[in-house]
This record gives sequence, C-alpha cells and structure tokens, in this order.
Amino acid sequence: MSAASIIFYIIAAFILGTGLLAVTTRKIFRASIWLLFSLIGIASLYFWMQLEFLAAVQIIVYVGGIVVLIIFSIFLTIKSGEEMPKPIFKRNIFAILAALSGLAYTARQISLYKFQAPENPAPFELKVSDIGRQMLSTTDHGYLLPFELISMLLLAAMIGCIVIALKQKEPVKTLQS
Amino acid sequence: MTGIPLTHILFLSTALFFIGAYGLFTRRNMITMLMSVELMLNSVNINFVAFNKYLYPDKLGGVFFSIFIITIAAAEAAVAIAIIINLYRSHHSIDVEDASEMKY
Amino acid sequence: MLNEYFFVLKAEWMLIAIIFLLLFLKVGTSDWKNETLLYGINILLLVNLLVGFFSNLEGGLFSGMFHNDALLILEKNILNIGVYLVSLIAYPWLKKHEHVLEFYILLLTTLLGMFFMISSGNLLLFYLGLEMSTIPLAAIANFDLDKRKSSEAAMKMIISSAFSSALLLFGVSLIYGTTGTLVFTEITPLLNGSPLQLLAFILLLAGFSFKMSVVPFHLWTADVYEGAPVAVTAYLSVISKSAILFIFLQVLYVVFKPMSSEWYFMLFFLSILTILLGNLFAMRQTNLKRFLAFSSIAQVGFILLGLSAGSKTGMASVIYFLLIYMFSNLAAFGVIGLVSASTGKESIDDFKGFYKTNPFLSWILAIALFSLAGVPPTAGFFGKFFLIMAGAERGNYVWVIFAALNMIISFYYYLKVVKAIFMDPNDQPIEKLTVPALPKLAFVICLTGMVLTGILSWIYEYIHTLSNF
Amino acid sequence: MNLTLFLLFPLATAIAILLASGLKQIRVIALIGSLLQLALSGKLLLAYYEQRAAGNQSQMLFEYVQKWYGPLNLQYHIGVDGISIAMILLTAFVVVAGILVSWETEHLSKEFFFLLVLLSLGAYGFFISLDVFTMFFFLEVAVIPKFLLIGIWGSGKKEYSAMKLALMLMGGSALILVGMLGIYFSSKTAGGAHSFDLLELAKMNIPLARQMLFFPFAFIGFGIFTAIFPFHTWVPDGHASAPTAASMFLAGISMKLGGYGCLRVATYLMPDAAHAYSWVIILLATIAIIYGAFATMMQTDLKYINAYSSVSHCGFVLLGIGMLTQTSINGAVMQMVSHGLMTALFFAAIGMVYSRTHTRMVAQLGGLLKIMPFISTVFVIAGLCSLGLPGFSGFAAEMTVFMGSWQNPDKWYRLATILACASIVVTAVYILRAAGKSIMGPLGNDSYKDLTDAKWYEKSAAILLIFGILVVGMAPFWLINLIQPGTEFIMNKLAVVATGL
Amino acid sequence: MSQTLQIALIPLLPLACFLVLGLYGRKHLSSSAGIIGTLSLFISTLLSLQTAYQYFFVSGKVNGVYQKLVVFQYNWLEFAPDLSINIGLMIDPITVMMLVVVSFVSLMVHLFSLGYMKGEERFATYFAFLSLFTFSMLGLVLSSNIFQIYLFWELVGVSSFLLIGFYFEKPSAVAAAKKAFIVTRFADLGFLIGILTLAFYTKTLDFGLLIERLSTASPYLTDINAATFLGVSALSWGLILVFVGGAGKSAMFPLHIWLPDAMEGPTPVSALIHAATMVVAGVFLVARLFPVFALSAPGALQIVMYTGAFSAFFAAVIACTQTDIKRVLAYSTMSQIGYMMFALGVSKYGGEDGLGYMGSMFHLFTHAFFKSLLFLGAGAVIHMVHSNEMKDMGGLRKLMPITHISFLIACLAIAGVPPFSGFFSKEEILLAAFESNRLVYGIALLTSGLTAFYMFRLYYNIFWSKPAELHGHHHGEGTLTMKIPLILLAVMAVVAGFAPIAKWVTSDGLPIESHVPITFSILPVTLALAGILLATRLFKTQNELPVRIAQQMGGIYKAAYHKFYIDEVYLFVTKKILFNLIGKPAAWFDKNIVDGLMNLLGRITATLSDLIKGIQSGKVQDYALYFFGGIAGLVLVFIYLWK
Repeated sequence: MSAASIIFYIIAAFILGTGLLAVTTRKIFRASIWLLFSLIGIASLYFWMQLEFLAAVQIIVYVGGIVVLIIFSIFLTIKSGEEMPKPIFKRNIFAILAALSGLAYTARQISLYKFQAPENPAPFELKVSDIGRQMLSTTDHGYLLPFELISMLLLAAMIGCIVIALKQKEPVKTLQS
Repeated sequence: MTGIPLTHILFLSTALFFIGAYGLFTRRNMITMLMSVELMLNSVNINFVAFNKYLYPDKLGGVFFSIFIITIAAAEAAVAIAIIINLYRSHHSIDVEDASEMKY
Repeated sequence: MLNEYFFVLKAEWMLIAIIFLLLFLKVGTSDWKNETLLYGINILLLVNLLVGFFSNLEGGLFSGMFHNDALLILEKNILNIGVYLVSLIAYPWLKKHEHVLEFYILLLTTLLGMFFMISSGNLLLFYLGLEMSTIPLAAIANFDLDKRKSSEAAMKMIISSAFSSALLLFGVSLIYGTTGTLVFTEITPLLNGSPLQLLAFILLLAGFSFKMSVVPFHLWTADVYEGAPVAVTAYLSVISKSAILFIFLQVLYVVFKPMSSEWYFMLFFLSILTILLGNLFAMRQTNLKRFLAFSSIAQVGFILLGLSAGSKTGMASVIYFLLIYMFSNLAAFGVIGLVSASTGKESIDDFKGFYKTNPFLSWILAIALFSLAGVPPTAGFFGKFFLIMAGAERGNYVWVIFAALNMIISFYYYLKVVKAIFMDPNDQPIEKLTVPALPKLAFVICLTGMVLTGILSWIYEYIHTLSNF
Repeated sequence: MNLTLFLLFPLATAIAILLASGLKQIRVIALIGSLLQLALSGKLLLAYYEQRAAGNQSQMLFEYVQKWYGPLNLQYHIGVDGISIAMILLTAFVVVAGILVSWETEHLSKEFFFLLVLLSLGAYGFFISLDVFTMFFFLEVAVIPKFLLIGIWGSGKKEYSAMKLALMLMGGSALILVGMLGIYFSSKTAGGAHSFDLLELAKMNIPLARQMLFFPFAFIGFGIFTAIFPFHTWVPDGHASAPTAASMFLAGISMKLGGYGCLRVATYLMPDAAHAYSWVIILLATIAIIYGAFATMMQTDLKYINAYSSVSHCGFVLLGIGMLTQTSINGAVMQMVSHGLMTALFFAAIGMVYSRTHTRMVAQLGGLLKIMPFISTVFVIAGLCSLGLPGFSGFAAEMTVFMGSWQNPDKWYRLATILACASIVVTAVYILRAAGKSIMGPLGNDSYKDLTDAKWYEKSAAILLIFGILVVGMAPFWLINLIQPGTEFIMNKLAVVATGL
Repeated sequence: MSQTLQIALIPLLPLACFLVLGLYGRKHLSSSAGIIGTLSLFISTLLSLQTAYQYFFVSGKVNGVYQKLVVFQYNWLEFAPDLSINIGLMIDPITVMMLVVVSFVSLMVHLFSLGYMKGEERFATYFAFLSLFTFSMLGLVLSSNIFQIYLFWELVGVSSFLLIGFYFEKPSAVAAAKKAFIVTRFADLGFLIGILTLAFYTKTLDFGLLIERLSTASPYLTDINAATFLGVSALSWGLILVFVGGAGKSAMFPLHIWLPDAMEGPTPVSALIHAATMVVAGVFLVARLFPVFALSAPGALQIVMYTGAFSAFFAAVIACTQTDIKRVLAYSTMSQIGYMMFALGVSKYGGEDGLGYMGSMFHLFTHAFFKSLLFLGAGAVIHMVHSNEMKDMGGLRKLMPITHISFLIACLAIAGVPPFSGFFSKEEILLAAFESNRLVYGIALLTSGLTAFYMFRLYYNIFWSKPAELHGHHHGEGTLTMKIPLILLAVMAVVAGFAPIAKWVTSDGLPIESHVPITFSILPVTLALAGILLATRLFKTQNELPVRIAQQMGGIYKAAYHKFYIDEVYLFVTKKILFNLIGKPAAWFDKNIVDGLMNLLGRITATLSDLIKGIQSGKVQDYALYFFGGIAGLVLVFIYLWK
C-alpha cells in the first residue's frame, strides 16, 4: 500500500468520523465544529486528488461561508451550552435502518457495477485558467449560462434572506394618544 | 492515489451521504438538520469529482457540477437559515417537533 | 448571431429586464403606493405575456445546453399566463404587504429558473433551474412574515426540498458516473438498464416526484400549501408544478425513452398511490387551501396516467390538462385568496352560505371546482378525459378503471365544498366582499379559460401538433 | 333542419335568463324558450316525416359532422332517427311542463330556471349526438344541474340525496367512460384511426373478447342512470328530495338518457356481448321490476312511491332491451317515452299537492278530490297511466314490451316475462292504495278545506303532459312508425351477429 | 247511413258523451248532464236495435250461416308485422245480442239514474262515468281482436272502479273499488299471459284467424299442442289463462270476492255493471273463443264447466244467508253467471250439440233484464228506506206497488217459473247439462231450487214480513224516470223468454230448434215452486222459524253467512304474505342492504381516510423518512420483484 493510499484512508476515516460526530453529538456548537472538520477533510480529499482549485473553493465557501453562517445562526437561536434533545427513539430506529440499508444497497450496486476507465486516459489537469475560460465561454462545455444564472439565484436568495430575516418594523404607532 | 480504486472513494461518499441522511432523519434541531444536508451535498460533490477524475478525465463536467453545487448549497443554506431565524421569532424554538402545527 | 442570443432567449430576457427594473425601483427610494406599484407591475407582466407570443425564435444556444422550440415557447407562454393570473389574484393580499417589489423579484426569479429548467438540454442547467425555482419560492412562502404557519411552511419546504435535491443529485451523479455525460441527448444511447442506473433513475424520479407531489413524496405539499400565502400556494400548485411536468415530459419521453417499460410501471405504481391517497386525504380536509393541495395531488395521479402513454397524444393531453388546470385552480385560489385577505377565513365551514352574500365569487369557485372535478361543459372535463384516454392507449384497463372510480371520490369532495357554498345554512356568512378590478380580471380570464378551452378544440389540436414526440 | 338549433335555443334561453331581472321576466323568458324548443321539436318531427316521405331511407337524418378534436378523431356528429326524435319530443314536453310547474319559484329564481334550461340542453345534446364522446359530454352536462337543483331547492334530507345522486351518476359515468374507451381502442376505421363515431363503429365488428369485457361497463354505466338494480338507490332519495320540476326532469328526461345509452351504445355497438349477457340484463331488470314494485307498495311518501315505481317501470325498459327482439326493443323505447311523460305528470301532481298541503305522507292526506278536483284528477290519470290503463301511454308501451319479451321462447325468459307482467298487478295495488287514501276517502285534515285548486300554469302543465300521454296512448301506431326504422337498424346489427355466433 | 258508421256510432256516442260531460259537465252541464247522457244512449240503443235487425234479418246470413263480419279495422299498434292490435268492429250473433242487451240495460239505468241520482253533487261526473262504462262495454263486445278485447277489458275494469268508488268519501266504497280493480287485475294477468301464449303460437291476435287456426287442423295447432308445460299443452294453458281473466270479471270462484263488495257503488251502477253487462264479459269471452275450447281443448272446457257449476251452487248457498239485499242479489248474480259458465262447459260445438252454448247465451240475455230489474227495484227500495239491510224493510208492497210487481216478476223469472223468461233459458241449460254431465245437472237442479228460495226470501223480507215502519218523510216511489225503466224491464223479463235466440245465437251460426220436452221441465219447476213455498212459509210473515233453522244448521249457516271465509283467506294472503313477507322485506332490503351497501362504501372510504391520516403527521422528518421509504419501495419493486 502506497503512502498515497494510506493518506486516503486516513482522510476517509477522518471525514466519516467527524461527519458521524457532527450528526450525533448533543452539543450543537460542537456539532458545527465537527462539521467544519468534516468539510475540511473533504477539502483535503480534493487536495489528495490534486484538485487544488476545488479544495480552495470548498474551504472558502464552506468553511469561510456556510459554517460561519451556521455558527452565527446558532448564536442567534440557541442559548449556548444547552444540550439538544435526544432523537425520538422510534424515528432513530427507522433512520438507522434506512441509512444502513441504503448504504448497503448502494455500496453493493457500486461494487457490482463495472466502471470502465478509459484505456489511455488523457492527463487530468485542472488549471485555474482553464476553469476560468470555460466558465465564461459559450462554446462546447462552456458554462457562461449557468454562471450567470447562479448569480441571479444568489441575488434572489440574498433579497429573500434580507426580507425574511430582517427584523420587522414595529407597527407604526399613531400619534393619537 | 493510483492504488485507490474508484469504488473506495464512492464507498466513502456513499457512507457520508447516508450519515447525512441519518442526521436529517434524527436531528431535531433545524440547524443541525441543515448541517446534515450539507454533508449529503458534499458527498455528491465527491462523487462528481471522483467520476470526473477517474472515468472521464477529458472533460470537466463533474468538477463544474460540483462547483455549482457548492454555490447553490450556499444560497440554500442562507435562505434556510433566514427562514429558521424567522421561525424562531414566532415559535421561540427551532425544534422541528415544535413546528408541526399543520398536519392530517 | 447576437440576434439569436436575443430572440431565442427572448422570454428570459424579458423576465430579467423586469427583475432588474424592479430591483432598481427598490434601490431607488421611491415612495410609491402599493396600488400604483401593483398596477404597474401587472402591466409589465401583461406586456411580458403579450410579447411572448411574438417574434419567437427556435434554436439551441450554448452548444445545446439551452434550446427553444415551438412547444417550449408555448409552455413558457402558458407559464406566463399563469404568472400573470397569480399576480392578478395576489392583488388583495399584496395591497397591504410591505415587500411588494421583493415578492415580485423573487417570484420572477423562480419563473426565470423554470424557463431555464424547461429549456435545458443538460442536467446541470436543469438542476440549476430546479433550484432557482425552489429556493426563492421557499423564501416567499414565508412572506406572511408574522404568521406562524407561514414560517413553518417555508421551513418544511426548504428542508424537504434540500433533502430531495440531495437525493436527486446523488442520482444525477450516478448517471454521470455511468454515462460520463450530462447532456440529455448523449445520455439516451448510453443507458444500459443496469441496477445502478435504475437506482439513479429512481432517485431522479423521486426528485421529480417530490416537486410534482407524487405520493409518497408529497407529504410536504399540504402543509406548505396551507401555511404559505394564498398567492404563493397558487403559484406552487400551478406554475411550479406545470414547469416541472413540462421538463419531466421531456426527460421521460426523450432522455429515458429506452427505459420506457420500466418507468411505465413505476408511474402506474405511483399514480395509483397518488390518486388514492390524494383523494382519501382530500376527503377529510376542512381548510380550503389544504383541501386544494390534496385535490391537486390527486390530479397529479391523473396526469401520471396520461403521461404514461408515452406518445404524442400523451404529451399533448398532459400539457393541455395543465393549461386547463391552471385556469381552474387559479380561479379557486383567487376566490380563496380574496376571502382570506379580507377576512382571514379559509375553512370550508366558513364558506357555508357564501352564495347568499357573494354570488359572483361563489359561481367562480363552484365552476372552478367543477372544472377540477372534470364536469362538462367546463374544460376540466376535456382535460381529464384526454388524460384517461391517453392512459388507456396502452391497454392497461386496471389503471383506467381505478382512475375512473376514483373520480367518484374526487367528485364527492368537490361537491362537498359546493354544497357548503350553496346549500348549507349559516347564521354568519362571510360578508359581502367587493372584488377589486385586478382579481376580477383574473376571474374573467379564468372563467373564459375554463369554458372555452374545452369547447374550442383548436387549442388542443395546436398543442398536439407541437408535441414533438 | 339544423339540429344544432337544439343546442342554441336552450343556450340562448339560458343566457337570456341570466340577463333578465325579476321573477316575472325570468319565468316568461324560460317559458317562451321552452315553448320555442317544443315548436322546434315539432318542426323536427314534420321535417322527419317529409324526408321519409321523400324516400330518404338512411339510418340517420339531418346529419352534420364537424371535426372537433381532430387528432383524437372526436367529432361533433349529430343526426336523428325516429328514436331520438321521440326522445327529443319527450324532453320538449317535460321541459315546458317543468317550467310551468315551477312558475312561482321565488327563491333564487334566476338560478333555478337557468339550471333547468341547462339540464334540458344536456338532454337535447345527448339525444342528437351520434358520437359517443359527444354523448358522454352531454350526459355529464346534465349531472351538475341536478345536484344543484336538488341541493338548493329541495326538501327533506336534500344535501344527502343530492350528493348520493351525483355520486352514483358519476359512478355510472365512470363505468361508461371505461366502456367507451374500450370501444374506442377496439375500433379501427378505414384510415386506421380509432373512432367514437356511432355509425362508423356500427359498421365494424369489435372483437368478441373485447365486447365481453367492455359491454358490462357500458351497459351498467348507462344502467345506473336508468336505475338498474342494485344501483337504483339514488332514485328514491333523489326524487323525493328534489323540487317538483327537478323531479320531473330527473325521472322524465334524465333516466331516459340511461335507457337510450344502453340501447344506442352498449347494445348496438356490442351485439355479441348483448346476446351473451342478455340473461344478466333480464335478471337484473326482472328483479328491478318486481322488487321495485313491492318496495313501492310499502312506501308512505308519495314521492317515494313514484320514485320506486320509476325503478320498477324503468325495469321494463331494460327488460325490453335485454330481450333483444325487435318488438321488445320497440317496447323499451315506447316505455321510455311513456314513462317520461307519465312520471313527470305524477311528480307534477304530487308537487301541486305538496305545495298546498305541505305534506306528502299518504296517511296525512285524504279526500283531496273534493277540494281540488283538477289536481286530483291529474293524480288519478297519472296513476292510471302508471298502472297501464289502455288509452294511456303506459298500456301500449308495456304491452309491446311483454309481447316482445314473450317472443323469446326460452322458459327462463318466459318466467321473467310473467313476473314482469305480474308486476302490473302490484302496480295496481300501490297506485290504488295511494290514490285511495290521499285522493279519495274522508278529508285528511280540516285545514285542507280552504285549499285552492290548480292555477292556470299548473293546469297547462298537466294538460300538456296528459295530452302527450293520450296521444301516445290513443295512437301508439304513430310512435311505433316513428321509431320502427331506427330499431330496425339496431335489430339488423343484432341479428347478423346472432347468426354469426 | 253506412253500416260501418252505424256500428261505430254505437260505442262512439257514449264516448263523446263521456268526453263532453267529463270535460265540461261539472261546471257547465251539471243539470242537463243526465239528459245528454240518456239521449245519446237512446240513439245508441236505437242503432243497436237497427243493427240487430239488419244483422239477423237482412245481411248477417250467408248460406244460412251467421257470419263473423269485420266491418272496420285499423292497425292500432303493430308489435310485429304479423302481430298487431287491430282496433276493429266485428259483429256476429253474440256481439249483436250483447249490443242490444248492453245498450238497452244501460239506457234503462240511465233513465233510472235520472231520478235516483238527482241532487248528487257530482251528477255530471256520474253520467260521464256511466257513459265511459257503456263505451267500454260496447267496445268490448265489438272487438275483433283478442288484444282489443283485453284493452276494453281494462277500461271496463277502470270504469267499474270509478263507479264503485263514486262515493269516494266513504272509505268502504274506496276499499271496495280498490278490491274490485285489484282482484280483476290479478285475473287479467292470467288473461294477458294467455293472450301472449296464444299469440306466440298462432302468430295472430285477430279473432277470426285465431279461431280458424286453432279450431281446424293447421300447423299452428300442431305447434301449440306440441309445446307443453307441466304436461299440459300450451293451447290448454293459453285457454285456461284466458278463462282466468274471464273468471275474474265474471266473479267465478275463487275470484268472486270483489263482487259483493262492489255493491258499495250506487245501485243503478250495480244493476248495469255488476248484474247485466260487465260481469258477463267472462262468459262472453269464453263464448267468443268457444270453437277453440270445444274443438281443440275439451280439457280446458271442463275446467270452465266445473268452475261454473261450483260457483253457481256456492253462491246460491251464501245468498240464502245474507241480509244485505244488494249482497243477496250480488251472490245471485254470481250464481247465475255460474250457470252460464257451466252451460258453455257442457256444450259441444255445432248443431244440436251446441245446445249448452245457445242456452248460456239465452240465459245471459234474459238474465240481463231480470237481474237489472231486480237491482233497480232494490235501488228503488233503498232509495225509499235509506238502508240496504233486510231488517229495516218489510211491508213495502203497498207503498211502492210498481216496484213490488216488477220485483215479483223478476223473482219469478229468476226462479224459473214459467212462462217468465228465466224459465226458458234455464230449461235449455239444464237440458244441456243433463245430456252431458249428470253431476253438473244435479248441482244445477239443486241451485235452481235454492235460487227460488233465496229470491223469495228476499222478496218477502222486503215487501211482506212486517208492516212498513218508515220514519218521517220519504220520497214515495220515486220519479217517473225511475218507474219507466222498472216497467220496461218487467215487460222484458216476461217476454224475453220468447225471443228466438236459438235461431240466432248458436255455436256454429246455424239456427237450431230448441225443443225442451215438457216432461223434462217438471222437475226443475217443481223444485222452484218448492223453494218458493218454503220461503213463503218462512218469511211471508215475521216469525221465529228462520232463526231457529239457522241455529240448527249451526256451523254451515255461520260459514255461509261469513261467505265461507274466502275474504279472510285473501286477507291473509295479501296482508300476511304479500305485505309482510314480500313487501316489507323488499323495502327493508332496499333501505338497509342495497342502500346500506352504497352508504357502506362511503363509510369505508371515510374510515380508510381516517386510518391513514397519521401519514401526514406534520413532522418534516417523518416526511423525509417516507420519502426515503418511497425510494426503497420503488427499488424493491422494480429492481427485484418486477424482473
């Protein structure tokens, strides 16, 4: 077993372990931290796959964005240190059953499926410049349209968030009294 | 990395996916449910990247897909958190069990 | 070249233009009254709607990622009509709302997402469109900002849809893994029917089913419909459902054509469940919005029946039905929205004796319900008939009989509402309401639609000629 | 003769009613509209005779085909033969009478007359259609007005009855839907397309297995409309709760839609199956006849009496169709006309009594003949027609059915015929019991003394219907001659297959 | 005036009269209704007589045989090309005879009613109904088609219903009317099925063809004889069923129960319908089909015979015990019709063998006069004393001499005392019975004695017995219009016996000589006289003897007084069996089972809907689990089970 594979298994164990902790720990703040680790683990997996750009995006968006957002919202809604309630027993059983059976089945199908790797693979390179060019081109495998589209989506999401999360104005009081 | 077969990476992502699913099923706190969804989306990302790299290295379809997924996940999370905060204002709780007024 | 970018994308450009116009209005500190704003926006939407009928160009852009043809133009026009109607009936509610502009920005963004979704030739664009049509919608489901139910609905919607899109994405990733492409036309020849691909397809189907509210993926529907503002519920139940069905048609009929025997039986299975559960739940509802939610679930079961034909007539009947369904459902929601905005009453019991005080609204609601039930001479009859007819094409009479018998149950609950309106006595009926001009216009349009769409056969024939299957 | 006028006239009337204001205007418009319809049907009859006299031997006259839903090969195909004309005349009569009887409807009069006219539109459309889809369309058009008429203007447990009626009729429609789709997809025209066209379908032979499968759906579906046992329970409740005019329309017109459909669609298009299933039809019809008659005997409410007797009488229609002889089918058609007029008259009379005494319970009535001789006479005439007195339409129709049924020499069929004949005795029992108690005998209640006899509009309604009954009863030959060519075509189709089996 | 028109006018005049009186009588013609009715019937009667004259003396005979002449026919209702109801006018000897009888008696009744019904509120309606009945009865006898006869048969039934129920405010009248109609309707069911059977095999409904096809060797006859049911040929079945119809109308045992009750109607009505005309329709029907009965189905004829004989005796016994004078007369009618029936039964076809047939018709003819006379006389009495009960009467001979004399004549006639008309007709019948069947002859003889007895019991009780004790004011004997019919009918009751019926009305149309030996007459006349003497002894003056005898007879008397409990049996069958065992269960079944099933379907759906409501728990995590379950289900079904 090469070092690379050992590293992979370590990363994998890290991702799964922290992920599992993130969904089971009773302290919400800890859960978010475990999630953070898990996401970082995934970023490192991308590094391992030599997809530095993607890893960077992962770190920036998730670690820098989403997790921070989550932590903020935790501060807004939960008194820190409070333990979360236990999952409902019956649902827990079904959830475990569902997750395990889903995992088993999917894994089995994946292992049964004969993925055909190309005979002589073209070297897989991910240059940031390529990504940038493709992102903004309209030709074959150009992603200008989705790119523009997602900006619209983000804009809309922003507006939506503002409207919803903004503290509502108090009803205007008339000066009659 | 040459020694690692594709399927192992897929096992990883699948496992992560179902960990996320489990979290979604059992976590009663809405924010943690959201976190579980993020895990699931990340597992899909791993899938895309792995397929792209192992099987179809000539094009970047999978990678781009995962970039977009990350972005959308961000938007989704933002809106979801906004909603949760709004809900917290009216319910004073973010336990999903408390937000089940409408039923049957 | 530029010409092409302009005209093929015309519908989308129009929307973007309107969205940005509204955005500028929002940013600029204008102190316009809500009424003025609403009239202005509705005129804009009317322009948008009318423009949709002229100088359309077919063709593919972005190397097939986006394509437009006559059928898609028609579908977009149908959606435009629907959005216009939703906007008209939202008037009584929005009149008192603080965030009119934001509402429209979000609403039109989702519409834009739908346009891209149905025009997509690529799983990525499809996914983007899908999310774009969902996430802002969840936000506007929460637009009754101080209502508990509204935020509960929004929460349920965003979490359910996140879960569903995660599953859908997992399916997409498996398709990508097994075929190596995201382009629709390239996927089709590479389908081999292996269990993994079937799994991927089932996950995809579940994602679609979630949006279409097919049992057992429907459970969010009723709660969200009940909690969301009426206009949003109307939009959800009509526009977003139609959009997803339009693309579902393409995906099933074109992309997954090789798996047609598999999906046929899956649809059979799901449709029977959907019709039955939709009906059984609709029977027992007391809240009108929730009632309509379940009734629309049952309708989806019928749509699946028509869809299963896998033929030109199947496609035409589904699109035709959706057009009629739009008129009928929006008319019903229009009345409910008007009543709800003025009195806050939404339960069936509150509507007892409604006819005594509001005959016009009662008739609109009743005709809408008749149309939903599929009673002639309303167009709903034709819609449902053609769906069942398309479904019978394959000779699966068990399904047809099942659907036909279930129409009795559906008849029961629609008539129950009619009964409440016309027959049940009530000491304190809803007072006489004045119908503002804009909703009235919507009612007239819906009424015309409900009556004429059926009798004038050329509408169906037109759809049929366009159905490119 | 443009048959579409039969749709346009009621439509115009309905629109005019919507535009009118005030009870007076509305009812005058409704009456004029219905009289115009009556005139139109009279003209149709004359035009029909003219055509036949001119040697036009084609099955359907005044045909008009307009492509409707081209891709599906659905057409707006209309045309009439004698059978349809008889039905159209019946409808026209009952509509005029119904509108006259409801002359003083004050509660929501606009809606009331509008719905009545809409109901008649459905009936006309159904009878002129030659395309199964169009027929189905019009059949269903008539369902909702019934529901609303009963539910809004009815009495007693009206909501329950209205709902029951609507649901059961909807059930019938659902079965018809399956049946007709089965026919459609079993058909193949010269061009290779499927068809709903009645005449096209009649030319081709639907495969036997298909017929055996879909005949029950079509027949029972239409049968529910005409109260086939055991799906007749909407009839008593529905009729009893309905306002007078609606009862008249229901029993007089609406139940005929079913019989007509059974004959035109189920039996005509699927003759093999009709032969194979005839014993079932006859069994059900016989049960309906006998059992309906006995159930009637035990009723105490006048409307229930007439409703159950309708079940029994419509059993004759089904019996006639099930026997599959020319005479019996003639009889079935005649029975439809006869029952339509008679039962409408009966309901009109009951309505008149009810509007004065405010009760329909036989036990509480009595001696009405003295106080309201006209209404009582109408009542007795309706009763006598119902029990098949010669001179009234019921006799000619029932005798034709019996005579036709007896042509079938199988001993079980004979038994069915005998039982059906026996029902006329039971009919006599319940009719006389009802009349004897409510019309004759000592006065039921002293307060009845001040009641008045029929008003002019009630009189005209009754006289109109009695006129119809008498014309059919005194001169049944014209009715037979009218329907004979139509039934002959049906018989030819049936006969060809019978030998081919 | 052409013959067709002339004959057609006979029934059409009363019809027109009915329409005019029915539509306008109540309001506009309330006083003149009687005159109109009587006049129109007077014309009818004249036309009938003219027709009779023409038929018997001018045009009826071809080669010495009276023909069946169909003077008019119209295809009224075509069942099948060879099977249609042809409304027609057919005359043959019995028709002509009946025309005369019906129109004459009806005229008398009309006349009588002018006085009897005076002051009635529904005077015009009464005459309208009378006209309707007359029309129907005339139509019946003129029928050329077996279905036509059925048609008029029903009409006669309904006019009888209307007239019996004329006093509609009296519950007993309504009940009687209902009973009459329903019982005869029940019998008509047999008639109808009989017609259907005959028509099916003979392919015709026309009397001429029907009789021809069934009485001579023909393929039709072979067919109908070949078809059997329960070992009896279809022909016999058909004829027996037709006879059941006749028996219903003619009040033969056991379908007679309606007749006594029918006396609730106005008395002139009883005279017309329930004595002279309608009740003999059954006899007429059998006579009409006589060739078929006699030539092809002697078995069926035997049934006619025994039914008639039994009814004759049975009714006579009951008549001896009744106290309501109209009921006595009703039972006597039944008894006399029994005579006519068995006379047909004992007869054979053709020539001298057809003596019974001739006797039956003869008796029908004479009976019509004296029986209607009896009823009208009874009517006059009732008019006077306002009661039907014998105990309220007595000693009326002084007060109403004309009634008394005419009544006495009628009594003598019915008792068979020469030279009154009843004697002649009864002699023919007895002779025919003697020659054919001794048992029947014995019964007939006995009945004839009983007849004389009960008629004179009646006579004495009314006119002698005790002194008249009328309270307060009375009408006197009635108006002239009431007396004239009595006188005319009395004359007829005397002279009708001399009518040469044997020359005119025979089974095969050939005149026969009736020659009853004087010696044969001795026995019946002696018996009749004995009966009269016994009645004189018992009832001429009031005494205890009748009561004592009645007590000694014990059970038999009581049974006879209660009409042998036939009514009770019927009541049991209808109330207990039809109503309780069929009607009620049917209604219950409908309400609970059939309707319940429909409601149950609804309830099941509702319950189901309630059961599954838990799916929609409102908890988003449950939704997610169901979502996942849905996928799992699809995978399970479509990846594993389906393949």
